[in-house]
Amino acid sequence: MIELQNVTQSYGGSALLTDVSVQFAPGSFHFLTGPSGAGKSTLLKLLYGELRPTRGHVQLFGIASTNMARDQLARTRRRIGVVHQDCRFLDHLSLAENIALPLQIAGQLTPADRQNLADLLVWVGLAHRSDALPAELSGGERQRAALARAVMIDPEVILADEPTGNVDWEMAQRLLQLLIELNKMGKTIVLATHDLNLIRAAKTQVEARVLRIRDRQVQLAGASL
Amino acid sequence: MIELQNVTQSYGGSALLTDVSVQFAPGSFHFLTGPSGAGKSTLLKLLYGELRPTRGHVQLFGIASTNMARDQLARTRRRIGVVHQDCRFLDHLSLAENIALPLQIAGQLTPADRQNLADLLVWVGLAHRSDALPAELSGGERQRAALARAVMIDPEVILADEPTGNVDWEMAQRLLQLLIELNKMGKTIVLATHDLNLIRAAKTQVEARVLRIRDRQVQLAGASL
Amino acid sequence: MTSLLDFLRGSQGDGRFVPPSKLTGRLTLAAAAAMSFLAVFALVLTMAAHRQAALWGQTLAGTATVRIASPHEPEQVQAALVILETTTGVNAARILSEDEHAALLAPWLGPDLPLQDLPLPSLIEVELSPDGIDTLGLNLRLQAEVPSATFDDHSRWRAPLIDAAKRMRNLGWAALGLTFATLAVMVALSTQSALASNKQEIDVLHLVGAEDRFIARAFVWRFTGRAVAGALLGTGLGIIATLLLPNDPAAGSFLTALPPNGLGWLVPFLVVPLVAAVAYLATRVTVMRLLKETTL
Amino acid sequence: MTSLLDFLRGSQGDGRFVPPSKLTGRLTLAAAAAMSFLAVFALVLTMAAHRQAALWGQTLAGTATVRIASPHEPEQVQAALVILETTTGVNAARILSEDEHAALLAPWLGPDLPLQDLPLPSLIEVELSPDGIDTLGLNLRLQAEVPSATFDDHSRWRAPLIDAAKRMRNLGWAALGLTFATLAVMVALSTQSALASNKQEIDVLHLVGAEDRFIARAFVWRFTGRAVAGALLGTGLGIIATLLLPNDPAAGSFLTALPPNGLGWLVPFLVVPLVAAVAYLATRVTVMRLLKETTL
Ligand SMILES: Nc1ncnc2c1ncn2[C@@H]1O[C@H](COP(=O)(O)OP(=O)(O)OP(=O)(O)O)[C@@H](O)[C@H]1O
Ligand SMILES: Nc1ncnc2c1ncn2[C@@H]1O[C@H](COP(=O)(O)OP(=O)(O)OP(=O)(O)O)[C@@H](O)[C@H]1O
Ligand SMILES: [Mg+2]
Ligand SMILES: [Mg+2]
Repeated sequence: MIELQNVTQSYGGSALLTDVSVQFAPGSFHFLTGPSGAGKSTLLKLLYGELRPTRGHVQLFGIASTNMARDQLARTRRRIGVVHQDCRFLDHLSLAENIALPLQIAGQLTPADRQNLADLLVWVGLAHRSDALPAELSGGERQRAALARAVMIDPEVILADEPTGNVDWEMAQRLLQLLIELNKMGKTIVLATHDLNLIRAAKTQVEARVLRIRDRQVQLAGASL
Repeated sequence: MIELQNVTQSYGGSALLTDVSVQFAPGSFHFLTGPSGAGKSTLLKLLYGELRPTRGHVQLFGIASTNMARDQLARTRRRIGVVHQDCRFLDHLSLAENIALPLQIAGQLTPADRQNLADLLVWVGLAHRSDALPAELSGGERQRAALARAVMIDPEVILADEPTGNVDWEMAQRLLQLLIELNKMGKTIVLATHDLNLIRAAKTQVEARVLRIRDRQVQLAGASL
Repeated sequence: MTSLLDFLRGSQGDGRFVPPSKLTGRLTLAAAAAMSFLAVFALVLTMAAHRQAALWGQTLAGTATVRIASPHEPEQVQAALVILETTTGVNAARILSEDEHAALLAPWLGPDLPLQDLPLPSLIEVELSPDGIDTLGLNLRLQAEVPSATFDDHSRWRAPLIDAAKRMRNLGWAALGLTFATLAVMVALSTQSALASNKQEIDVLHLVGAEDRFIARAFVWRFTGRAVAGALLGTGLGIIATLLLPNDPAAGSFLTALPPNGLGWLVPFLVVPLVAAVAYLATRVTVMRLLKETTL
Repeated sequence: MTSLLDFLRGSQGDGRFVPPSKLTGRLTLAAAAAMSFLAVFALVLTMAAHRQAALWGQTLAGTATVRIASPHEPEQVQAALVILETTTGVNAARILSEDEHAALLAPWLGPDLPLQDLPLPSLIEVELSPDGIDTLGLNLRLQAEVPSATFDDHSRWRAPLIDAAKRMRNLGWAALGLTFATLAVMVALSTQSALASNKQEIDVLHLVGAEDRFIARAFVWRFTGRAVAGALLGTGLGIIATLLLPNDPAAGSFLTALPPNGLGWLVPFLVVPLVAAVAYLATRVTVMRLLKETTL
């Protein structure tokens, strides 16, 4: 589905990741962890094509991102839901409109979509804020909105960068529950997080693999968690 | 030092906080917790005057924020170090310049300040990134930079809004250590967080009070933590 | 009407993904309006200069005089008339009556001079066609058949005014060219800069899967709409200003009315499509450049 | 020189807290340049129109004619001369020689007419002072002492050109006024919009304890500097364009040179302080408004 092949990534200076190969199989659930600044966000950006690898290849649904034209990349993004670490929205549209935005761009909103949107807002606890502008949301509310937007387009892959950093433990578990349900429906999930409790909680319910970035390599964390 | 007197705060709709009175004594260490969207950031904004209370008074060093002129407020801010939940920087200045910014605005940088800056950068693990632009930092690096900027002006009060949401547990403890040291030097600390482990870790080292926002009130959390 | 308003607001197509006018957005409208206003004004003045030049050219170039020095020889005058009538470029030729002759000379001779007693030359007033006349050929023919006749096309008097008219016209064109160039630059720049302040929105749209075409269309319509609204506003104001200009030169004076006449009123409206085209191109180029800049 | 460059870059004072020119920032410079260019051009043209009007007025208003209808009465001519010489507003009076007389009449009478045989009136050419003359009083005195004399100030010929000159001058002022108004609007708007795109920076500065004065100073210097740089550029280009204008009207023609002369060259540079003042005010007002908008 998505695959890194001998990827080296650097921002001008020394490399952040060297010769990394990882496969994200359909229906798998991956956690991505590692100290702050290790390159978790960088890895996720490679997975949805915001970055192109300095060396090596990133295969997105069988095509190398380096070979994709911009518009092809844009269309590929409709199959990948992304929660960015800094949640960016269109500041002049309401929360509900922002969450529906990817669908609107891809085509028309069906009544079923509207129902999904309403349900989703209830699940992430934002039903009462659906008319608020992004600037009027709290930090945690923005993160939940970003997750809702990523899920809304019914993507095959969901990449979430620290989606629970600003929410309380109860809400974090609720969001995790949502992702686990989606994974059970066959979606591939990659979740970057610092919260080891969250990873432990997930492991009781789903077969999740934990990837740790260390020494510019992506390692599979063993039973230590 | 800073005191809320019968403060009611609402954003147009229903009130977020009703008739809240809290005192933050000099040298105290407070945690602020509560579910996402409860009003933690709102309360902190009241404490440094970004918001003025809908009703009631917020006393900043003995003067009600409602009675302060803008410039007086600006000068008062030099006595309060703030870590915003969304860390905002001047995007065209380097990390080091951004951290030194409050000092530069208040006057000149002394050689001692430069030494402090270097030490601080080492402590928060950003020494190797000191020439980077804010846009080139990872999420956790931005948070650490924001904390460094807040600490840099040697303020009497430090207000930190979720300063560890995007950093790993080790780094979170390191940052907490910094705040505890500052508290021991007599500074007042108010720290909004969801991370109960962080609160527990602090309680072993310092006499911290935990305030919880619930039902539009600020309550003192008991031994439950 | 609603659809025009929609178009101007940019809500047609994908305009709702574009943030409504911020301070920087209003700039496009204002720049288009201000520059259209100036352009209309320059255009009206240039048109007036053209008509003025034509009027001066006509009034002065349209007539000439043939003077037959030997008085009291009507057959010579008739011979000259025949020659003139068969010359291409001559619309009409007419012997000046004695009264007209007297009126011409009055300033220098006084009104009371007994002209009939004088050995005055006969004068033929020649009306020339605007295509001009072969002065050399005519002179040669006159010299051959009516040696006492002299053709005078008034060029000595005409030259300075023709010069002035020509220069006025040229300056009009220069000013017009400069105004339109500035118009294009300002509209393009303000559109670019307004657009640049929407970089974040462009990024977000791209990140959630919008293709370049989609984004470009959304912004192009919105900004072209704003520029067109500004151009309409500016053109309207310019036309109002034109109407306030002095309209009635004293009858028979050398001056034309300043505002255009008849279909000439349509010309200033050409500013609107011009502004639209400039805004369209500037937006397209800038959006595409901003899109290319984002690696995302 | 370095400090001037510093000033233009805005690095003086607290300019380093202002982000360097983004796309929107360059707009201020470009708008100031483009509008200064147009303003210089309009200014030069208006100055030329003024000189042109003065020239036409002088040439035509400076002379008049007194015609004494009774020929061959030198004492009447002398009497008229005496009256003229004692009239305020008359600089000089001179009897036209026969040759000059002949030259005047040549177009209508031909060069070969024996003028001495004609009962022609005598002509006195009068040179008027620019202060004007009491035509009515002069006519009354002439009528009393030299009944056959007529004073003719050529107003019939002068009127249309005086009209044209006056209108040219008025239009020049109108165009100049409009250009300067647009200049002010565009510079103010572009400054505002560039500034608006720095809202985030203003907020950050305020949040870390900068007073309003400090923030305003930083931005005002930077933006005024940019506008001044633009104005200098535009003025320079405008002056180069002026130098390319036709400079040498045919000697003795009715036209003045277009570029200003002598100290007139300094006038276009007035555009620079004007732009600086507009940019300064616009920046100050906008920064203050943006600051007031933030509750923070
Ligand atoms: N400017 C605003 N206008 C309207 N509502 C607002 C505004 N700012 C915040 N709110 C609302 O007020 C509530 C409290 O916001 P606040 O940011 O204080 O929450 P918080 O406790 O900090 O939450 P989090 O843990 O998610 O950061 C939220 O529901 C938020 O949507
Ligand atoms: N555009 C950039 N230019 C240069 N360096 C960058 C850029 N983006 C990120 N970096 C650097 O690369 C390193 C990894 O960044 P990344 O955002 O991937 O970290 P992360 O693992 O997501 O950290 P966090 O947990 O703090 O979000 C950091 O040191 C960061 O400063
Ligand atoms: Mg990250
Ligand atoms: Mg908050």
